[in-house]
Amino acid sequence: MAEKEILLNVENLHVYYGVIHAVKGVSFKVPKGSIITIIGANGAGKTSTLKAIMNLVKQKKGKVIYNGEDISKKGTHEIVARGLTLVPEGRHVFPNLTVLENLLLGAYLRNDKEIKKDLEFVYYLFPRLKERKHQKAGTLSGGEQQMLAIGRALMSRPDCIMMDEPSLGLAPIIVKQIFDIILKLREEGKTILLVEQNAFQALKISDYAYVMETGKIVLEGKAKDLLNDERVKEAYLG
Amino acid sequence: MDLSFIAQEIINGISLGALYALIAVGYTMVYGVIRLINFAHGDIMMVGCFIAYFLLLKLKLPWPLALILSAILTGFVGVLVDRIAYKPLRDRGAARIINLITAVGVSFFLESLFVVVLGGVPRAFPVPDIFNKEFCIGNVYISMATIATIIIGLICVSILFYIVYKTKIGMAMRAISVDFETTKLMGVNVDRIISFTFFLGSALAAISGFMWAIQFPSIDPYMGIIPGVKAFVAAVFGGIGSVIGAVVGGLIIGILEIFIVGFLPDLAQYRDALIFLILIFTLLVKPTGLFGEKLEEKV
Amino acid sequence: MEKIYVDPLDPHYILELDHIWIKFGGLIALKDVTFKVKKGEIFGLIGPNGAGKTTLFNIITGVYRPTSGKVFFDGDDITDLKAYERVWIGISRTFQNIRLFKNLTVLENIMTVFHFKKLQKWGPFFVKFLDIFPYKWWEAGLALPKFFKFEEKLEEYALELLKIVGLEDYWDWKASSLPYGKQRKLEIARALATNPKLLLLDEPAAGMNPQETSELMEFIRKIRDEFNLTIILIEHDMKLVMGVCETIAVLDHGELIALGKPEEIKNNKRVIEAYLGEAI
Amino acid sequence: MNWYLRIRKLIQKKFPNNKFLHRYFGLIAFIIVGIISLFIGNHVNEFWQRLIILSAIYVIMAVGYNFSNGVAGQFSLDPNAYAAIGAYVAALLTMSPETKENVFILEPVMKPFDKIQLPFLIATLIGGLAAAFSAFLIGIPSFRVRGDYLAIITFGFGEIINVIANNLVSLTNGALGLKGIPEYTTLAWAIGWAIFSVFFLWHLTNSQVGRILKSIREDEIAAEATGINVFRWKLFAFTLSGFFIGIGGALFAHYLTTISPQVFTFFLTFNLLIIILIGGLGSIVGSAIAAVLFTFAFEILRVFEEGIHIGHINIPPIPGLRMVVFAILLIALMIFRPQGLFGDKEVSIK
Repeated sequence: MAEKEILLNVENLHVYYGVIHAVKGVSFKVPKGSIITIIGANGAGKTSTLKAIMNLVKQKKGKVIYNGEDISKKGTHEIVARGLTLVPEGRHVFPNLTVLENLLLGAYLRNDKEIKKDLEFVYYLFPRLKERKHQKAGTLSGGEQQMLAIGRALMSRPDCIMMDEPSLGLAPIIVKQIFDIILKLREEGKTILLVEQNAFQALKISDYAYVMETGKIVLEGKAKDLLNDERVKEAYLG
Repeated sequence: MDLSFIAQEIINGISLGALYALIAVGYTMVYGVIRLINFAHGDIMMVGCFIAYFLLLKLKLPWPLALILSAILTGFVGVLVDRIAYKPLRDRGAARIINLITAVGVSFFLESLFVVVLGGVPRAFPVPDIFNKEFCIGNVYISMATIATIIIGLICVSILFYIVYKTKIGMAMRAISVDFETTKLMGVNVDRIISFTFFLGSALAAISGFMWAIQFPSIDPYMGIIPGVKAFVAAVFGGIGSVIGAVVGGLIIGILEIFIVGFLPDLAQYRDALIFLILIFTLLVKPTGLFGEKLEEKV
Repeated sequence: MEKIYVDPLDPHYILELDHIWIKFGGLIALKDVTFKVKKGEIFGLIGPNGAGKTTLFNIITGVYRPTSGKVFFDGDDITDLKAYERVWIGISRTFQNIRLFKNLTVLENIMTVFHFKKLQKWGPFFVKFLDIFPYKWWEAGLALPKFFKFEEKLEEYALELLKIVGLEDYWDWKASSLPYGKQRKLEIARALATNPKLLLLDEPAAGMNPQETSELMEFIRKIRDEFNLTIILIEHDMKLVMGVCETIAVLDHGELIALGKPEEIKNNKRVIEAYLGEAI
Repeated sequence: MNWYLRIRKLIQKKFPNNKFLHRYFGLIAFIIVGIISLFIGNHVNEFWQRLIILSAIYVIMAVGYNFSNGVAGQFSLDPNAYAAIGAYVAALLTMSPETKENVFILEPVMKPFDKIQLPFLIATLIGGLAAAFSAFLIGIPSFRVRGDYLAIITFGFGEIINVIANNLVSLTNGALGLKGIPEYTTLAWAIGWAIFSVFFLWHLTNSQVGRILKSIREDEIAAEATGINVFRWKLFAFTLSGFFIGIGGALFAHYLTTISPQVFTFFLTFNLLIIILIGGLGSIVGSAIAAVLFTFAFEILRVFEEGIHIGHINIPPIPGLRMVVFAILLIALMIFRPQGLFGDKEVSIK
């Protein structure tokens, strides 16, 4: 781990919802160019962690360092401007905008000439989106919406993409495609932080993984090691 | 009943309807972006009127300057109202009905504040001379004020259309209306966009207030209620959230009102009640209004 | 696949869908869906998101009216019954995203359900009185003794049900403060309180880890046996579906592409192509 | 857990064998409060006595309004309409035929009312029933929409009733209003009705009916999925709420002795809205307490509106001040304590 530069460093992160203490001091590191996975059951605080990194939740404590800069007090739009982005759970495409508009909105902060090039790249990754670029995003199927959500995130030219449950509710055949895309993105030099319940698939493609339970990280290690870990096997791989 | 009477009624109806439409567009804009029925919109219009009144009377500004300046100042009043009253609710993710109640509170606050500061006695709005001219085609009269309302209204609505459908900001506005959090993830500074929306909506209210005052030149702190309510009916009738709907709704309500008074004089006193009845029936037949998009809860 | 013909009089079937079509605007959400569900079986409904599974649930429970086609329940045509009336005749459901009465207590969540006039039989024991909404509203307002008597009884019954599902220790918790898994259980308990013959579970295992999922499998079998139910469930977790379901239907783009025993589904070419990707 | 259950559990623990107390602690408490306020009311001067009566009337209207808005979560903006209907109907029934002849100078009063004169209690009940019936009628179409839209429709209905009150001269005497209504609303009547309303609606809220209404408030779709006929129950809550507001209106008319459309504008709705929000949506006892606090605060602030002269200090009258204060109060309440002063959670109304 040491030889790689750390892109995202989360230190002692806490999240509260009113009186509920959802994330209780989580720390982890994401090295540049790697795929890191956080696995854990529903309600373990994975989504809250990602939201807290993006500053979408108000009550939080702790330090988030991205690219050497403390971003824990920055607004969400400022964080996106620094090259960190999140593909939210449940896709959340804008159903009333067209596919193209959704993608362009992903490039909201950019004014450069290369938007078109990136658009072509997204279409190359997901040819289905090109076919449907003038359709309202609400009419897409679940798998297509997930592709759109990933494509939209790519449009901001992020260095690090966080994905929250990208395989949720998709047909197994689509899930495979999504994981293939994630691997392809790493080849393109992107750094990826994955949050998944589909632990088996996620561990297979990642470098390093963390296990979260009731707001805390209880286990960490190389993904391959975790795949063979008895505790992980019992609780998450079935 | 002769033809020129009908023509005159139609002209009057359009004149009133254009006013309603202009106010309704402001309502609809704010609703379209943050799903808040800004109950205080009529009162913002009143604020705009009083600002224009002081600019014209005390600073003796020429009217185009007074119009623009009042629009800008009122725009900032709108932003201020949002920051103080609505934004804290939004940040907490309060229920929509809480927003509505707060808007009712803001409405009462603005009215009473102006009563406390300026008194409740109506004042005469200094109508610039140019608007008092009248044209006459056959037996049909058209006032300059009417023409100005229609022209300025068209300009405002066109600008608005351009902003909402052709610019990046407009795209962000439409995105906010469906999904707040995800819009933030796109790198959009959501607070700024919402402030901008309030600015636009309130500036529109001020412009429509100015137009209202040159046609009905008596202004008082409660003047915003009736046009506010009617424009609101127009916005809902047309489908709240839809700019086209607001324009069409405004025109229909204006024409209907004039027609009721003109053709059914017995019911003239009941015109406000009838307007509301129409609203109620519209909502029953098509709960989202004529052009409103369907917002169905997913099961 | 071969056509299925519905025979509304066949007593072995509790639910029969007869050529169901539904369109939203121009979009066809369900296309000529026809199948039957046997009494007492656990029936699985699988398919990718947006395939129309939840829409189908909404048609069975009466939230949506099909554009064409008919729904038979226990031999009766129920296509025109309203959603709440279908609960009265014995169709109950849970939701994909848990829908509890969040600000009410666990006990109140259950008590609320005891309101209909006819509640004859309730799982393993018989309810002692027929008219379970025993007092009139004005009797409650005037606080007549009858009101108190039955309030106490309602509480007793609700607690009894909570005991069956193992939530009795949480009876005074606010529903929204329960842990996720318990909320799922409470929702199932609330559905059971309506005394259903047919229970529809919409992604009951969503967000559960494998251990919880296998517990859920046991629980589903248990309530089926104890309450004499037929269960239809939507699920993405193939392990649960293959493990617990006796018949499985596969939907894709609003069409029924396969129907059969788990073994048959696993090896069905069309299902593998459209949904599974590879045989499991 | 709500206050009712909390208190009941406490009492069951303290007095495990006293079944009467388990059941009727509410009734006992309310009767004690009633007797105390009667006693106080009879030993203070007329100004304070009238204030107590007014509070009691506001209590009735507020708990009625809260029943549909807070308990059932159906947000409406037309209690002024039901108060007006209750007030006009009851007043027309208690005024003597001679008075009516004198009052209706523009047009004679409509047919059956020119002869009728009924006792106060019956007139009040008929007023309440008339309001309930109108709530029922407006509820049938209105409950096809929800949330904001329901608020708008009912707001519209409130305005319609006001227009009618202004223009249906043979029934309402137009803008002049009804004068010479007998001053029947005594301390005992007002407090009696107030205690009854709070008691009745409080028990209803904590019964199966209340639970059903609350479940509709919490999640309509889930409520329907447990077999609740949502529409029917909403209509029930709305009608009952209309009844109590109508009763309040009837008492109000016989307290003021002069009513006009001016009394029943949106302003009245605004006051009731503040009251139920202070008291906490869904909390019957909360809105009763809030109604009393509000009425007293309102009357004390009136002093400022009329100007104060203390020795050499003259504070000039500031008309409109009360509304500024209450509007700020309302906004602040929504921002800082949306659950109300006495509620312990934010009621989820979508």
